[in-house]
Amino acid sequence: MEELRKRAGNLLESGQVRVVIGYGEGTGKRVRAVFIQDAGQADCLIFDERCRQNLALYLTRHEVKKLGKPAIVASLPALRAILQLAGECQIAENDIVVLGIGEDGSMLDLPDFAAIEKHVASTVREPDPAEKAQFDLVLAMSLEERWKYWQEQLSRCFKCYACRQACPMCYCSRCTVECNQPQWIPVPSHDLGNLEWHVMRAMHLAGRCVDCGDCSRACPLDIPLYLLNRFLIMDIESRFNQRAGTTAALDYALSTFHPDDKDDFIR
Amino acid sequence: MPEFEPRIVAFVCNWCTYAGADLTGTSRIKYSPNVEVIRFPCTGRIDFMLLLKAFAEGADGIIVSGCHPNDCHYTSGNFHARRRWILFRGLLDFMGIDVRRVQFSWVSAAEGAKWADVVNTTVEAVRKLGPYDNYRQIARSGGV
Amino acid sequence: MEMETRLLKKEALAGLIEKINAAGRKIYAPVRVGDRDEFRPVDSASRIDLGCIQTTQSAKEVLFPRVERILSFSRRDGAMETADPDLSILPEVVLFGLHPCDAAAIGSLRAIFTWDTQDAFFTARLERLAVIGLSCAEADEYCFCTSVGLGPGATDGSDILLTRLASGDFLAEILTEKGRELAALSPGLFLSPPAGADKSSALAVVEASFTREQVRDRAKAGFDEDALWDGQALRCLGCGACAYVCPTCACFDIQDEGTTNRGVRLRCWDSCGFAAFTLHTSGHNPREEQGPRWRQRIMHKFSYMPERQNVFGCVGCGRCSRACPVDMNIKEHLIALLEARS
Amino acid sequence: MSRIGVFICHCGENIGATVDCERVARACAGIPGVVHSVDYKYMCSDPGQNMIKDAIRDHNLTGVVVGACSPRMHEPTFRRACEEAGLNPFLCEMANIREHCSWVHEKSEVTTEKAIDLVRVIVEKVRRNKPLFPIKVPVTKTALVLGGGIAGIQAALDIANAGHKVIMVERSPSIGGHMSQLSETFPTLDCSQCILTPRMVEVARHPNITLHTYSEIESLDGFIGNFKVKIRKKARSVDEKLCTGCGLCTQKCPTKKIPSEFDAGLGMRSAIYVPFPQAVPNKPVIDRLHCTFFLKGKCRLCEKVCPTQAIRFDQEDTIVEADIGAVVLATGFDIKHADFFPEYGYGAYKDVIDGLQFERLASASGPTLGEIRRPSDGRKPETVVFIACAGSRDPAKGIEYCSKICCMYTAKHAMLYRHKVHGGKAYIFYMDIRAGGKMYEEFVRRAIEEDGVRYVRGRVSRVYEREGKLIVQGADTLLGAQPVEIEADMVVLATAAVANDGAEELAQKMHVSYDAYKFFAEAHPKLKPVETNTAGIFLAGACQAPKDIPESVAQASGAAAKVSALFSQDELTREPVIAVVNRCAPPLYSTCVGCFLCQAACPYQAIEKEEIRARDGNLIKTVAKVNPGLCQGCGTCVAVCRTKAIDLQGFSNEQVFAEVMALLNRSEANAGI
Repeated sequence: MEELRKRAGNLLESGQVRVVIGYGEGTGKRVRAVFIQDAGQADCLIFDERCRQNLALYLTRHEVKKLGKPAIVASLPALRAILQLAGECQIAENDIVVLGIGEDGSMLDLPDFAAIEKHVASTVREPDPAEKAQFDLVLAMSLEERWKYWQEQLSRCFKCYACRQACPMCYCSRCTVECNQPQWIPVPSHDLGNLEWHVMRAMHLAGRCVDCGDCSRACPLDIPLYLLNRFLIMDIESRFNQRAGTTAALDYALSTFHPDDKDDFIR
Repeated sequence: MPEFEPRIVAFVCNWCTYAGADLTGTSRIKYSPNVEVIRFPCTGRIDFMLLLKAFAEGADGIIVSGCHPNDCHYTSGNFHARRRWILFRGLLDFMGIDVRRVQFSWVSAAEGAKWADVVNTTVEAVRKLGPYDNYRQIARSGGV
Repeated sequence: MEMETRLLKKEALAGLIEKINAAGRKIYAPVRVGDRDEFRPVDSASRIDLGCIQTTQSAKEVLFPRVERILSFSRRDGAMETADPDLSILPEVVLFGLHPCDAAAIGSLRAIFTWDTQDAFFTARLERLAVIGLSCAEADEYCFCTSVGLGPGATDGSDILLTRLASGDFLAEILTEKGRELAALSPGLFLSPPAGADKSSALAVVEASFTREQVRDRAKAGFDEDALWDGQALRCLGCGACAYVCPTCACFDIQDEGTTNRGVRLRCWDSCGFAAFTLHTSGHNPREEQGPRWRQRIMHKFSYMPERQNVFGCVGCGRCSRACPVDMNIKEHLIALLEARS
Repeated sequence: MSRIGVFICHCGENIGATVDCERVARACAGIPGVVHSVDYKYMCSDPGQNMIKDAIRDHNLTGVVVGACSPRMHEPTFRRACEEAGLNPFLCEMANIREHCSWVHEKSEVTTEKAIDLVRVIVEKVRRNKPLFPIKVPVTKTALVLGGGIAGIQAALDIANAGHKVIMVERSPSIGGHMSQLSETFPTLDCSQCILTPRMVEVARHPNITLHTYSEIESLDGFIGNFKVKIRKKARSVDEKLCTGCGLCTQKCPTKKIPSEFDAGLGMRSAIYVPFPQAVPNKPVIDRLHCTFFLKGKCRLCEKVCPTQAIRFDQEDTIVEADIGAVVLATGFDIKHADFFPEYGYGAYKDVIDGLQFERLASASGPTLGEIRRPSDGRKPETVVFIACAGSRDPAKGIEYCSKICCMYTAKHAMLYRHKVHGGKAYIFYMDIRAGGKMYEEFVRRAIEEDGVRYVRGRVSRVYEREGKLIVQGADTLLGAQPVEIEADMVVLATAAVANDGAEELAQKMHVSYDAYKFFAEAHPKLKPVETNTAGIFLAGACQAPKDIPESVAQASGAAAKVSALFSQDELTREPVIAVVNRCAPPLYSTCVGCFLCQAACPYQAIEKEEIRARDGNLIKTVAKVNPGLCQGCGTCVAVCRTKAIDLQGFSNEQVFAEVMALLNRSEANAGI
């Protein structure tokens, strides 16, 4: 933590960056994103196991970009998001400084995207056991049970779009739900609107989701959205051997193909 | 009560399946009238949301058909489409949407008979499954 | 009407719920759902979570559903026909266990929906609503009702307010005609209170940090202090979680759904936190950034509403802060606003 | 408000017999926005077309729907009719009620119902159609021909003779390619050099052709009609203008023991050299990897002897830039060499040679002056075994395809050997004899019947050396897989023809696709065999797949015809069914967020980056831009775009969405008013 604060302070002091995006203490035991613009405030930066929000989402925010060149505190999911954002031309190597945090909480030296790629390639984070159990449970259900399960889960959704807004890959300036000529997705949060919105969200993140899980954590109504993303992540990995957020060069499952891609359902 | 007549929407590419269906006609091969075709330049153009729209608007079944691999008029549109369908179909299934109602096929411009067969088998399969009540129910959630 | 105070024995709660149900009224009460509490229809007292500090979502859906059909249309003989929904079939509803903040929020909603025109849908529901409130025995760090003119035992908006005493029995304040009608459904359950029964000792302690009038004045004066609003909103995601859990947020959007032959007009929730909320057809957006949107949220609740509807738009329930994915804490932000030099 | 006209065709009995066309027309009249709806016996006839034209004028139509046959049949007809009546042709669409309805269903209520559906769907589409205008692209009438083999030469000459400028780029110091290495050619046995050299000279002298040898492509940008190429002219170390090609330098050069590429390693050359006597241009180059001066810093003998002081040790690579309108890729092929075959000694046996080496042995200009002699000791071989399909058609070697030319040249080799070494025995091990082609089968028969070449059907499992002989072990599958062992003096492998080294890299530079074997991919295997998927880039010769000379020449002329057709107009007209990236009001300017996922998905490299700048020049955002010259209108980008910022003209989101909606929501129209 001391090193983090020192490095953040130096970056600000030397003018290398204008803002450090990091974590600070929040309400009660919560932590929150902080935007340090003054070296003197670097001491409020923290990093511990509570710091899970994927701060990479702020890199594409107009309001944050306005502040000037950022340094960002980034552990694995944010690092992956940074690579994916780079692949999608949203950030450039020289536009940010990455204060990488290793899986053990130590500071990493990640001077460029190549170093991030190397770290990401060599780091494995096991999925949360409870989440994995839930995933297997849904997978084991019958078609009708899965339908009921998702109808029940999605019936809660009131379309606050916290899932979208919390997602580092949802940086579009106009989301498909905001397209109204034609109106692809019904605006109201009725059953159809909710189903279509979540199918679309999952598909638009297929091959792009970096598996940070922030969509689920952001959901005020605890809808297990990670299940949808995880399903597609696993499908893409097993079928196409591709994984989002592993390279700063674009390698998107849905804009690439292999002539021998296997399917078992096309007549 | 009259037998349930499924409504099937077919999304097809212009160069292979649409032409193949033309050949079915030219060859005067009869098939079930339950299917109606919407023409696209290429399967690569078919937005996955259109399939959901079709279900929402009351389709009981869907056919998506284009050029065989390596035969795409645009070289690779069907390869992109195939990836999209692999993932989309998996996701739908994972969400409990009945993918037995969606038939994907490659029908070339020479396969007039195959088109008739794809239509007939899909119509029969969907007829057996019955109306897609699950989806109709949520489609009515707005009160339309 | 003169307020009456009665005692409701803890064993009598089940009977009360039964009687209300039997009278054909639908009861919504806090129920434990997973890791959250939510208002759900209940038919027995055992399902009710009396210890709940706050439900995740407010009870406003009972009056202002997230999706509501306000018109149907269909084509017949080449002409369009429209039909209004039949409001007479709406059920009589009792909201049970509403905390004083939420009960007070009904007043804010009513002020909005009856300000210029009488909203037929809202008023039809409101007419059929009775509230059995429940004083707060506990509060958490997000609660700030006392800073906005309310309190853990405030009676505003409740038809009957229950306060759970140390014994587990409830002190019932029957506050309105509707409350009296409810009590009359099971007169035997509402006993005379023991002498000296006092609810104040059973109430949670919520320290006041400021007054709503202070906020009103400071917010109004600070409209142009962009740096302040921008700074507070920097981490805001721009989602609608705060607005949708809020008991007083009432913004809505109108959507037509249908085909060439038939369709419906729906009213559905919307939020001033969304970027597209104020987007003009021209492409211009008067609130282009999150700072002004955040300011709007605060201004609306603390300045515009008291100005126009003579009522505040915040009841200090703290839901928005609890639900916020990025810990936007409204109480903290209001304190910061007051502390910032204008 | 739309004013749509609906025209239902009976097509005689073709539609009329199963569909109640009158009812369809009547029903469609009830669709909102339809102001005119009629049926007629033959809509495509002149009176039928006139009905449409009249209706457009009389009813001021904003859209036309013709319910008739397949749009693949008569869409151009009806669109032209509309255009003639002053309606933008893209406001006319067809509903296919013949092939997709009347011909495939029985006469019934349901069939008529379906016909109404089909027309209604297209009405909803047309309602959202927008007038589109053909896209004009200027054309630079200069072609780039890459590769100076026979295919490139043919293409260049054909294009140049059609009156267009050609820039030819050849990687090696001389044009001529593999054909210049060949001895005689099948099936006529005429001398390869004799027929090729005049063509080479013609290229050099042609006023329309600019030749860059010893040069490679640095980059190619742009699109059909408007490419920009950068050519790297490698340092020749010789001033081409001063050099007279006298050859003194090559004679005096002290470094003479460099295996000659032209002679397939069987002969030697000097460090400053001309690849072969008939080279075009006949100007030497210094091989800097072997030149004593470049290796040790002294020598400069060539410089001293050069009568025109043309030697330039300090010459550097130069980059030549040019604007071109079309590209012909004619970069040819390579063959696998003997070292690819462990079973034949990994190239360790000097007398196991490949087909190209045999060509050099048999060539009158070759290292043995046309006498067949063993590379090891110079003796005339008494027994020669030719092995066809060395590598080809062999999944185990990763080359599953047939190299196509080997059957014929192996027959030729055996025949030439028999002609040159009287009494010599020639064996050919083969899998199948593929002699499809004019006079080809006859040629093979001649080898067998007149020249006594012995064909053994079977594979050779092993070649090894024993007492100065090469023992060829194989099996004769026609004799029940009986083992065969032949003592040979020389073994000639008809090794697989493969893509050139660097073909993949070149394909990427050129933005053309290539197959699993790195051969360049044609746009369509049947109907577009000389086109690539990148408009304006064409293929000629063996860079697309192994080919013999007549096929290469034919394809080259085909490619040249395509280029000439392209150059026959000053502007290129293209169908406006292309994708476009939207524009909207500031501050968004476009809903494109510039993720460029579409760029990766586009099969035609048609998506570029466009910078939107403010008036003061500051960059506002970078968005996708579809190059109308390259886009073919497949719409793959549209389905990839999350923000719906790209749309496909003619098949727009609004249109297809409305079609789905209309199809599934039968209106009152179907009830039949």
